Amino acid sequence: MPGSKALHGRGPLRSPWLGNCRVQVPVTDAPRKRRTQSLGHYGVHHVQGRNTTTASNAVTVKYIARLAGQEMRKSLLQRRSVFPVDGEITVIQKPGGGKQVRTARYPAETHPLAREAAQNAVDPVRLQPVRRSAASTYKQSVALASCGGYCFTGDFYPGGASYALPVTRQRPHIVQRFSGEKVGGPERFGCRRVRHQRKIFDKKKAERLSYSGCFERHGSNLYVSVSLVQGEFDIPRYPFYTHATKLADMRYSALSIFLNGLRGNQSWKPAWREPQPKSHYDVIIVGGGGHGLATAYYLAKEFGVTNVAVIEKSYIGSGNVGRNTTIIRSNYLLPGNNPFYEYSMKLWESLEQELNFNAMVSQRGVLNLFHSDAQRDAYTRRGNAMLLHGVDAELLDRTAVRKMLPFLDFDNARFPIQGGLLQRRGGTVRHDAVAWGYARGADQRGVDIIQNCEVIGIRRDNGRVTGVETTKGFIRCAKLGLAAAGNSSRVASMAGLKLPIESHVLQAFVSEGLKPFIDGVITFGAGHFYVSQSDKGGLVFGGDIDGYNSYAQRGNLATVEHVAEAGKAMIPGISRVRVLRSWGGIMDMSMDGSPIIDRTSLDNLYLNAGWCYGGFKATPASGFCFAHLLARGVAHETARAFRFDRFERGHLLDEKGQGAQANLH
Amino acid sequence: MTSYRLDERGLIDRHTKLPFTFDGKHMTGFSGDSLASALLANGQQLVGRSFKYHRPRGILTAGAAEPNALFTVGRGGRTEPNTRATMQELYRDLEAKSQNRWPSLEFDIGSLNSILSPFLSAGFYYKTFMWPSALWEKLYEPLIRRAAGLGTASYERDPDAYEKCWAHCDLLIIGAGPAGLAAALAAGRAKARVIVVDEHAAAGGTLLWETATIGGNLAADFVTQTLEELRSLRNVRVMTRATAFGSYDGNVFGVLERVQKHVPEPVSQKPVERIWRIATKVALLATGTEERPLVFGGNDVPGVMMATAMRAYLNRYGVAPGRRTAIFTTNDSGYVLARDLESAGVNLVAIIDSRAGSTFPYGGKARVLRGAVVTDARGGRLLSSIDVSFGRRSENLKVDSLAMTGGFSPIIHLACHRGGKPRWSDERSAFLAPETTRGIMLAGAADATDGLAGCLANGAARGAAIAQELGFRPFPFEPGIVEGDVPAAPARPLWSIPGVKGKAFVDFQNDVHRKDITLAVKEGYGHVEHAKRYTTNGMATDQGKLSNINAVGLLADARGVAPAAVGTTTFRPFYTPVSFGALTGAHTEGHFQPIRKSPLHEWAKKNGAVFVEAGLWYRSSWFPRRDEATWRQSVDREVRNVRANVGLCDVSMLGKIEICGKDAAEFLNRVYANAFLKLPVGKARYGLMLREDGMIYDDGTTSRLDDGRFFMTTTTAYAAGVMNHLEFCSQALWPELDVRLASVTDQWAQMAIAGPKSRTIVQKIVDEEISNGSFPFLGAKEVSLFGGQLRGRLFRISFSGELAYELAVPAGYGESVADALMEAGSEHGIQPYGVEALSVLRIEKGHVTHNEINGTVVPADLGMGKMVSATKQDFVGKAMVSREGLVSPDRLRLVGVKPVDPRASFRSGSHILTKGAAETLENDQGYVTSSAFSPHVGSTIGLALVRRGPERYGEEVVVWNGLSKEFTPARLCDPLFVDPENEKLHV
Amino acid sequence: MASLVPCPHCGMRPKEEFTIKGAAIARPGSHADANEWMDYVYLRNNPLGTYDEYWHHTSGCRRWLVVTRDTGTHEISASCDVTVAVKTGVAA
Amino acid sequence: MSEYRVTRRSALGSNALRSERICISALPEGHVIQVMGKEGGPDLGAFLSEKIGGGAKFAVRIAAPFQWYVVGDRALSPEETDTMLDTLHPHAAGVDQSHGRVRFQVEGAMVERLLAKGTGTDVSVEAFPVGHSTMTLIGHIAAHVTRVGEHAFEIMVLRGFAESLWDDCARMAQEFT
Repeated sequence: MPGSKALHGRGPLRSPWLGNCRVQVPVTDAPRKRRTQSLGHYGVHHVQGRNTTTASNAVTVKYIARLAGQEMRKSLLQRRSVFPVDGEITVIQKPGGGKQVRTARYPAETHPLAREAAQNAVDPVRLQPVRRSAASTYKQSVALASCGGYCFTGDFYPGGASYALPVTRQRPHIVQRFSGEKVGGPERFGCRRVRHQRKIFDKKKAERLSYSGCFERHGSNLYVSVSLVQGEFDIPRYPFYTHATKLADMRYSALSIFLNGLRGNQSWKPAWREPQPKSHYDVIIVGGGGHGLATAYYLAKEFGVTNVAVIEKSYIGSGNVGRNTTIIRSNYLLPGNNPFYEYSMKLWESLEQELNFNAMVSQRGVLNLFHSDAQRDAYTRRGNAMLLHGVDAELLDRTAVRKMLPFLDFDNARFPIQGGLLQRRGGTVRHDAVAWGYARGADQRGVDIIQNCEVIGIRRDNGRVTGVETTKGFIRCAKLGLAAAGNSSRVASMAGLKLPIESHVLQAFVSEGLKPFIDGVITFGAGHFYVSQSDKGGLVFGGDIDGYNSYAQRGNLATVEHVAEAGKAMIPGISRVRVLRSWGGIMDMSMDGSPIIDRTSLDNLYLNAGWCYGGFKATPASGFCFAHLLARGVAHETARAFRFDRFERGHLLDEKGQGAQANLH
Repeated sequence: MTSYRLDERGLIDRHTKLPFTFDGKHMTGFSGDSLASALLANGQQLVGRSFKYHRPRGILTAGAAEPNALFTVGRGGRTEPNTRATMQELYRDLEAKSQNRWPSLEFDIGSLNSILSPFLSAGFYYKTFMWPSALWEKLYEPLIRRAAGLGTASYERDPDAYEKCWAHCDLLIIGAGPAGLAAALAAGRAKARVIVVDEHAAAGGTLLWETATIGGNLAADFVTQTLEELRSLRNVRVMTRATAFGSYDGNVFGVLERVQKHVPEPVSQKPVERIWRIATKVALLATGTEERPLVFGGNDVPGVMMATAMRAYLNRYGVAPGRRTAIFTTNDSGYVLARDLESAGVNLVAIIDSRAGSTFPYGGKARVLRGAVVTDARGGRLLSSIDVSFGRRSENLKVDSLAMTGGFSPIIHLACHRGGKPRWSDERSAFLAPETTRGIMLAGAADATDGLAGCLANGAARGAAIAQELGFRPFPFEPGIVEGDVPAAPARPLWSIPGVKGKAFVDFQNDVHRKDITLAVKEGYGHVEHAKRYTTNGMATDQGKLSNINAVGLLADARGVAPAAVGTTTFRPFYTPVSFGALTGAHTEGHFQPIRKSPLHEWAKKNGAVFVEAGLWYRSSWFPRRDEATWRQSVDREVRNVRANVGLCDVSMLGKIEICGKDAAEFLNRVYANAFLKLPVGKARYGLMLREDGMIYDDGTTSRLDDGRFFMTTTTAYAAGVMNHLEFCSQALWPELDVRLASVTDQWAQMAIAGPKSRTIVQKIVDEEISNGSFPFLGAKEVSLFGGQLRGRLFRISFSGELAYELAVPAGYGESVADALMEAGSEHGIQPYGVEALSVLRIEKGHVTHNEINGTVVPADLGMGKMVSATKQDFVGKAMVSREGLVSPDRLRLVGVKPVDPRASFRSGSHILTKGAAETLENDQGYVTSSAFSPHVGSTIGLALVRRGPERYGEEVVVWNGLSKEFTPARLCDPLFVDPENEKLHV
Repeated sequence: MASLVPCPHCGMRPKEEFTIKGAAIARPGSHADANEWMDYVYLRNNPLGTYDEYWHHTSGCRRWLVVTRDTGTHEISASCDVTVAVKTGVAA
Repeated sequence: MSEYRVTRRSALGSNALRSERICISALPEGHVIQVMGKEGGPDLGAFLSEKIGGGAKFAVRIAAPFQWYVVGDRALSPEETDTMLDTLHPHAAGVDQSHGRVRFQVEGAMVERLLAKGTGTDVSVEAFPVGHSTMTLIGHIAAHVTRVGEHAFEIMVLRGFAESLWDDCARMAQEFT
């Protein structure tokens, strides 16, 4: 079968942007080393295959380019049969022209420009380099490409060294970064001008490089994926993007679904590769859950670190990212937590467009009910803390809650509802899709996701980690990041670390499918219960942890009953709804209820743990901040409070005020 | 509509007709029918629409795995969506409605989705609906949500009762089929405590439609006899309509008993459903097998049915599946059905046997096509024909009903709920139960035993062996000779049928078809868990009972590996869905949590109290008078009256702990941060209890009644926690200390009598002299009351800052004593006051409660740093309280706060910002912990935790409440608003 | 376990009668240094496998117990009164 | 105010619920003495039964290890209580809980079934013989349960919860009335 060949690395290279390039130069060790050096931080992506004809040293770099100028947009629109242009297009003036940046929003199909463009083919699409992240010190994205013909051009600035590729038709342009992307938190990007980068044109080197690539559009960004394969190989004699189906493989859109549908859905390609581990990585992340995959994704995308492996003992997403109640919110109280979770929320809000994967981020609101004056005061304090940080919050009284959710128990309740704290931007996300989206995004950027590979030891030398022993052998790494959630203590103990963490089981549940019953997320204030309804119709709900240390991913009936009691106390009408399934996740309950994203006492060992049962909503920011820490060695601004030594020093982050007892958080 | 009722056959009572409606259509069934059998008897084969494509669907099974025939039953608060017609017993006037169709079952607009199906492949929604992002919540998602889901639930309150029950036994047998009944008899006769549960209305399992005889008796008669004997045994309990839904730690099984789901109108004395938690020494799973569907095109067209189901409808309910029937089989069981169909006079057209080499000695009339497969079933709302392919030939057969059997998989869910991994058996092409799961054994078909005789013998042997193992003397049980049974040897698996053209469904309810599975593999979601999550296969209400095994087979084929390498998804509770109502039991509405009442509750009630929930207690909030329009008026009056005259407040809910033993003082010295060793007898002292991390846990006063006896009070909220903590300290930390603890919270009714006139009033009922000289501030002693009628405990402590007493009397006398105090105080203007006034009084004095002691403050934060003993060698919290972060001068510390303009007010939970500072979290200076209108000060006052607070008295700040858009200029001040020198306490 | 917990005084009891505190570890003596306290208050071995935990039979005999449990299987291998545990060194 | 006559309010009044198969009735609010012996000390059961239980059947129940309840139907005067507590010295410490604990009796053929609706303790006569007592949860409320006959149990509960537990038991009994 075609699938299995690809999975096992036989046949043509499957990296989506490598297309069907055939590499003709066998790999030897010596030149690989040299090339690694010459290519600096990007490292060399060693693709190992069983068939020598496919072995190659490939450099995979991903660029974000931007359309510049009117004719470029037209040109793009004209090719909309292959580019799924149906949303927002940013028009950026050419450098030297006006300084205005403006955004036009329109569906391509309906806009007159689109129709016009469809009739007038205009010459080359010119792609403009942009600096990806204002905060980034890695000049990863200052690249340049032109694709009117069949070639890209580009500059690479890895770690200070620069290389240029031959420019065939168009001269490069440098344009400004558009400020449309709001990352939020303290790292709000302004409209910045990217400094014109010094280019070193090393013709000798450049000529030896060949490349292939494809377009991807994310919001107002046009991405160009470039893969460089060293040596000679066949480049298709036609622009790759004329292959509609091939593009559709890579890009997900209504169009790609349509085109694939017409072809009997035979052309879809794997969402991620299944590589064998390399012998060395710049960064190894232990844990292929949401946090680990997000970390790898942001490492590659934001910080230019692509020689990364994510090591997962089971299948990706087999941990808590695939077994939670899918809630996202940023209604946190403490200044050490609130900006972080809000940053996460901002990342959620642009996640799907960024990942080109619909994770069904659905902001239908999160309402925390309160039933007493003391709870109202606590929510007032929390809501105000949110507002002070620019997070949306509303305090509803009983009447307002009743108007919004008339089906709650307002008449016979043991603890009558007095009101609620509402965050309208809170909501739910399809949890599995988060893992898959990040995995796909990371994989596309060259990250190796290695499943069914369990870490069984951490090799150390002189206060540094040298690599991990796994069920697939020893793998060296320059830096090791642990993102093992409920198994953090076990993994950390391999490096001789003891953590302020206990692993506890938290159960979650789903009911049979129902027609729309509950719109947003509601949490009960007089018991342990929270509920939302999935897009499939099941009520997804949960309660408190079972309370005892456990690695078993399953809980107890007493807790199930406890949760159901609270559920019916909140919504009497739920009585005859049937619960379909229960499951358990292992929570890394920290001793103050807040996470740790920090270095450890070992030089190059980094820890991301202690998420208690709030890890899912934190996934994007956790990944981003952990990547930040791994890449730069310093904490991201929003994660500064998540220090390992806070327990020792007494700077605790205890939202609930429960103290050093893990099962109370 | 071709299915029909036979004139005879079956275990139904043809004399008792039961009218019912389906989608408003009037129909009639018989007593003993299931809703499904009654529908089939009425020729109603189209029963539902599928989830995604809205394809017409018919009844597929006769049991718990039914994916299609899900109806909404009942109305109003009794509306029950997604009820499986196969498990629902028919009752008079039952109302059933089909689901997920619009406008009607016959004409469903949603079926257009079927045409779009190429574009609705597995996981299509992950690839689209991303642009523009704002439309997701507004357009795409609501459409998806409306299209998804099954039945519609009611928001109405459920009128019926539920309950929970425990049971304990030696042997729990799950499944009352041949193996279960045999095991029950064997173990029951041996005198073991046995509970048998079966999910169906009648015990018997497959015996109810078995045509073989046992010991010369009809199978059904064997069931009757066995049950009779079991019911005669005191140590055996047989529960029908009882589904074991989960297996939990400690060998506890969750069982759902449907007590009144089969009656038109439940009686109110009984629950409609009851959850049993059964703790058993050994559980025997005699759960039988699940028959596997075959994955051919159109295998979901109404008229296609599982072979065993067809046999059950025929033999148990007397319903024929159609006028022209065919059987598509992979094993010998198809021929048994053929025999039964023909004996019932059903026109059997053909038997399509996938095995070319089958040699079953079939003697019937139907054509037998060996080495043949059904590739496609045709028809819209009813099966019209099937395409049969054999060798290179293919043929279209006109049939209106088709039975399919792909073999049998043991039902092993409960054996795997506790984490056991099922084992793949190549021989049976099925997963078998894990080798060892403590306390769980299997019997009969679930244990991979073939044939009726085998199952009976196996069950009997298991029952006897378990009884013996548990120490009972075994009692032989021989089930008798079985005749007429055809043991079906394991089927060779047939995962992929070549030549299929139409949609071949794997998960019927979730509309997952064969191509979805292969697509998942193609896209990299080939792991069995990924495939499940990506395609939603196995996530339907049947939890993959029918679909999982075929999905595993197809995944194995697509990946080119063995099914064993694919593995299976995790079996998790529940085996079948369980209602919230049942899981909740009686703990609903007002009974959600117990009610705890003060001994002075009735006193407060007759004095007009408005009550508020405080934990499980009801406390009196305030005592309104007729002329008062708002609660504030009442509270202001109560506060003023305490400061001017005297008030009486019920403080019985405070935790009260008696601490005895010769080391009691040393013990207290270790649990409190401040010193207690030298507290004199007859004195009370305020104590601060820390957690081991140095934060304040609770506060309260503790009095020394005599040398070795102390009386501690705790806050209401932390009473239970403090008791647990003290027990931990005495039992786990310092068992060497001679300390004994007794909770006496409920023994005493305690009332605070506060105000300048309190002494006069208290003296009226206390026999001893209580002048300031003889009973000064912080005095504590036992007193005689009413001329020796009663003994109580009197404490001169004050939360209000006024001259005040707390009087404790035995709870039963509380109300009478309170009445006496009211009477004694009437001439001095005594009034009851509630927690609201209590709160105002304490805020005026800067006294803290758990509003301030919120688990993140250390004593120094509240200005009580000096209380923390520097000299004591050890006390809980000593080691950690001096950590850098906890002694930082930058911490939030307690201050008072007052609005600049007395007419202005603010609320608790508001934050404090430096005047003129930007409104950002970085500039946050703290927050208001408590606030109230103080009649004494004449404005709102508050307590706040503010960065470097006490250094900032006099500073103007903004009390920031963005939630209510109130930004109140205010000034920080000393938290003592009333009587700063505490003179009133000592008068 | 955890559905039913053996109380050495009361026999098998449902989980809901108990309160769980966490790792059964010995409290440092009064002269212990900061590291020992850090270890006691915050750091946990949190193993997969056998684990000693403090359980309180709150709605029963109100004794604190040391329950020895496997965190992977939930099976309880021992349960004894805390004073017995302290004496025999289980919780030390 | 020595002329004022204090009166005692009983927590359950003289409530009773009677039917053929089940009967629930409040017991007199007499005395309940919580006796706390020394950990590891002697079993005071026999001593208590004789000295302060007056030898009455079921007067002394085990409350917890080294702890007992001595109960009786007769209310004691403060002096009598003192005497009783003094008797305990130095073997044990006593605390008067006569007002803090409320007792009622559940009896009848269905009594085990009724209790099984509340408690996870095995109340079959084999596991819970006459005279045996234990503290356990009944529903959400902790109570002290003593088997006082083949089909009769005494339930002792904190005064504040007495009404609530009574109501719960009455609801559990509905099916049998």
